[in-house]
Amino acid sequence: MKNFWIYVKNGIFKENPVLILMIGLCSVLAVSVNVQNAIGMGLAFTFVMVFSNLFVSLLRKFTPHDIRIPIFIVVIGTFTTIVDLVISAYSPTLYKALGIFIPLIVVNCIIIGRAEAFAYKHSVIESIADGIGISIGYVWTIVALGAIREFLGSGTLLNVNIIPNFQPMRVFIMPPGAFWGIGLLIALLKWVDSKIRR
Amino acid sequence: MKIYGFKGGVHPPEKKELSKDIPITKIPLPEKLIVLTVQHTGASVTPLVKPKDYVFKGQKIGDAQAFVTAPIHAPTSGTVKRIALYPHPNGRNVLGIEIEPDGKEEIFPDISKDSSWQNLSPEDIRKRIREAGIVGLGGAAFPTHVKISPPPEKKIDTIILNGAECEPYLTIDYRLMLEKPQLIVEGLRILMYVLGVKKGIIGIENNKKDAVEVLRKYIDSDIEIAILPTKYPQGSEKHLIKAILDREVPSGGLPLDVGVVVNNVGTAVAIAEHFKTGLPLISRGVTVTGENVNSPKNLDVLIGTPVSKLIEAAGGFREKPGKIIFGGPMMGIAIYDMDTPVIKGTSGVVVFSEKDAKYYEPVECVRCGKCVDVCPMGLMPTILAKYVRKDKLIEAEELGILDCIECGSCNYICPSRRPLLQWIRVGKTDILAKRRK
Amino acid sequence: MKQILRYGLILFLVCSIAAGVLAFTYENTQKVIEINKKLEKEKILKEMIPEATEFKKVENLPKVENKLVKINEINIAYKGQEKIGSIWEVVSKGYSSDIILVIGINKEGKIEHISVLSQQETPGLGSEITKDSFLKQFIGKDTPNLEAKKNITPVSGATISSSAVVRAVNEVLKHKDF
Amino acid sequence: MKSEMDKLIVSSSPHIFVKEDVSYAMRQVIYALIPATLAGVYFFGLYSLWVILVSIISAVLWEAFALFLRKKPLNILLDFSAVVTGLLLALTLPPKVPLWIPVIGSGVAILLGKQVFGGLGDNFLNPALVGRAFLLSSYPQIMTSWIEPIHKIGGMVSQASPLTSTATPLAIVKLKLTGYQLPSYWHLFIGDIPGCIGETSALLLLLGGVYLIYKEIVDWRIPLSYILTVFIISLLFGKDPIFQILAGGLFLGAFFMATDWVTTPLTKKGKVIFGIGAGFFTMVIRLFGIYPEGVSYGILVMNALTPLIDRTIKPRKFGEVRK
Repeated sequence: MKNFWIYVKNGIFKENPVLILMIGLCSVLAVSVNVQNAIGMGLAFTFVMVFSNLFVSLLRKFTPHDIRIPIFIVVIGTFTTIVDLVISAYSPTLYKALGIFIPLIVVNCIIIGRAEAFAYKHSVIESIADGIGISIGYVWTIVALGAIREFLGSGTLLNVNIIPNFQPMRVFIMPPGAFWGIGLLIALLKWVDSKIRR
Repeated sequence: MKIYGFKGGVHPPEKKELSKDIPITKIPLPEKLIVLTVQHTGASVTPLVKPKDYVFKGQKIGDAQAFVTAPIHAPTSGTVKRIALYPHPNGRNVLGIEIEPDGKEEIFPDISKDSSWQNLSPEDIRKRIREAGIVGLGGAAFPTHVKISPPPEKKIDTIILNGAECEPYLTIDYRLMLEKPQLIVEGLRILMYVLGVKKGIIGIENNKKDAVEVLRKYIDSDIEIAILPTKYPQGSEKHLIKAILDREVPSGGLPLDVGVVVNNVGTAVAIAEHFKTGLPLISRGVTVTGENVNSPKNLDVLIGTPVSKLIEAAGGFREKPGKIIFGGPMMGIAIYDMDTPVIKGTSGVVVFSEKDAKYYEPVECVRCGKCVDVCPMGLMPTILAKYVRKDKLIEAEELGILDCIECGSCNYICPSRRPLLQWIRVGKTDILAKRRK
Repeated sequence: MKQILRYGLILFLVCSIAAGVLAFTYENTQKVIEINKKLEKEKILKEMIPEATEFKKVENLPKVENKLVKINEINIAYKGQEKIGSIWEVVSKGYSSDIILVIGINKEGKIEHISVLSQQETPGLGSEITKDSFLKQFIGKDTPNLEAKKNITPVSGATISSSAVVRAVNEVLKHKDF
Repeated sequence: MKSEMDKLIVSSSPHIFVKEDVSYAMRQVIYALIPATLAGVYFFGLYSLWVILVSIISAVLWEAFALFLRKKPLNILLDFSAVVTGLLLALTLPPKVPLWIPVIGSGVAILLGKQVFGGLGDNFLNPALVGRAFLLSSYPQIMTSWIEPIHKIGGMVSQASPLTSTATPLAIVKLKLTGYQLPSYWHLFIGDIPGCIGETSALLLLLGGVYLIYKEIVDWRIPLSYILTVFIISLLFGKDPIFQILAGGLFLGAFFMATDWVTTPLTKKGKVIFGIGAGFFTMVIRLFGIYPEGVSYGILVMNALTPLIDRTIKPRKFGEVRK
């Protein structure tokens, strides 16, 4: 059980998928226009991440090495489609906002990357821990980025106006702003990291 | 004569007016002379005398077995006082023979008085030049007999005498051309005879027009004078050949590879003088100049004279000295010891005050590209320096770092005051050291 | 050979399970999704003309001469048997994208409601046409004589996008009695 | 002699250096921009002087702030590069922007365009253009609101009352706007036309540019190849080439931004390629893009390509044996 928490902790900062491993950036950059979308994407991602890790780990004894990738894809695809259908049914507004990005979770490098690099080689419990950790890392990053971009780009947070008369810097809701935002977050994490190390 | 020129180069202030109108004079015999065993490019020599030995003027006091070397001689008669380590202009301490002159100027009896070189075979002349210890007097001090012994497969068709004197401040070659034109032409003819060459060219920068006029009176149709634009480093062998003949010495090659031998006008004078007097190379012309000496001079000094004597002869320091440079300000070496003696390659001593020897704090490269524009070798100095700093020696070598002639143009022009040449030198040394391993 | 069979079998197995799970999910969500879609459409139409009780889609759309405007869909709103207005979905060529507008016309033939369904105009410039401050100028208009800078103030810096909206509204007003 | 000996300075050659350092070059750029700056103030009124001053002062303060954060000596400010950035940014702003615009713009220019990469020399994009691009995409309305010049050359007072909004010549052509009159070549050349504070007077920018070329601060190859490319492409696409050259910020960009040392290629050949590329992208944006003006993005795109150019284009080495 001690290992469980270590693996969970790992994904949050030390192996933060976006800021340290720098994979799966496409969805992060595209969806982090505002906090609401970020949270929605984060939850969808978490669901697929944890369950695909779980099942990949569960099936790892039966998965021949040569055809592991097709099997990972099928597992991930299944859970993604489930999320897609469920969101579409029960939260049409979120579905509208996330649009094509939910199906794209299938090819999100983070999930297939963790399946290959972690779940395929670890026990079910550890894989769930890793899925949770990575998901937390992903969620806090995308939400933080969403908050930065929404605040600077639209002047709001969760669609609530924060400062009256604030002139939003629209560039932050455009792609260049996404890169700047993620650059700032990476710099911040490295800076904090260097302070801690010292 | 058509001049082709070369790409790149810089135009530093010439400052030649300080000393250009002052005729060459001799200085009194100093109390001590230090003849270093490292005078030239190539192997250092072994002393042939012991302390307390009496030596004659022109007596050979050091020699070596190697091909690329030249013997050294006693500049005057006197006693060998000590054989010890002395400061060399290059900054290290090397073995030197200190001679206490007796003032009698007794000439070594075995010296050949035969001045008719026309009767000698080229091979004999080469031997005489070697025995006389004559080396290139332009600065690099490459033994002359090596230079004029090309391998048989290389056909030499032209000899160029280098009278460009592109270094700022220095005027000794200019004075030689004015005062000893017949010796220059004679020296050139000896070299042409040795190499069996029909064509001799004297290259002179166009800021020395009067020297051209004087030399014109002494030449025949076999010798031409090429008037070159004033631009640093016009006096670099490779660029002289390029500017005059439009031939490019291939990367890593020598002038021999394009059928040319280049010698300094001072060397020609030394050769001619040797066949006139029989004396080996024991003195040379040195310009002592700079805004910080009271009366800049062109001097004829004995090899081994300590620099302090030269400055004394030039009227001493004007104010507190900051830097004393052996050679010109572009390629010369700053010395730290006032006892450093003149060696065969010392063409000038430039003295800067503390104020003029200012050190500039380098800032980040602003990529202006000026170093690329001025590099006469077509290199990218700032990129080379960057590679060396990052220890990317393979990349630096691919970019041609070994072709650098260390003229310093990039360093001179850099608006960010970056020590580009220093980095390039470090890189060259490291690459060559790695190669030797 | 044997291995290929084994791999095939494993893949088949995994896929079948996945297919089963998906079929189950699909069954359970599809009905909700369809209801949602219908509700949403009605919601939009209802917002336009709230007192309507029923909407009927028009089959024969009127012809538009202007090549830059296209009518996508017309729904007639009824209150019981009475025709109380129409709702138009029109596409107009903007500066950098197709602007899709929804326009509601009441029974007096005046514009009751107008909103932008989708557009991809320059963010911050052309995209400002979605703002109420611009769109509310069209409310109550009934004759196709609108012109940017004359009786309609365009979004500053986005004359082309503004004109595209004006053009679309003019076409709708021209054909409102088809 | 001994005591003097201890004090001698030893350093490797060369021992002399040019007087012209980075700070000198930056000051020359500032001098070269003064005529166009003054003309801008004359055309668009004293308020634009405030915009310029605020931009310069805030650029210097942002630079000082960044240097303080990076624990660098403040005397780096003496290289005047922040002043140049502030001035160039101001000259690319419309005349009546609110004063917080240059403050934010110069902040982005200095912090995100320059200091995050390590300060002058390490930035790969022209800082002033980064600031302008940021402002243009963040506040497009403010950044595209133009006014008629309040003073015109030749005693002609403008017909429209000052401060009413208008459009730049390029926008009139690009957007086929009606109700505007296109200025004549003469006005385009003199600069009493709507536009950014410092971009309108082709004449004075040319003057400053020629001064910089004469002083050997900038290489003539970039402006020439840049302007020529714009000319030729306009010709090929049936646009009025003289109009395309004089209208918009081409002269400001070609002489003062595309010639920025740090962000352009090192070699002469590379500089020509840079100019041609900038001209090409400028025209692509003007002809097919969504903006009427393409100079800033044209240059930024080529800035980004500069490392590639420098990797590919090398000067011919002396004595290089051709294989």
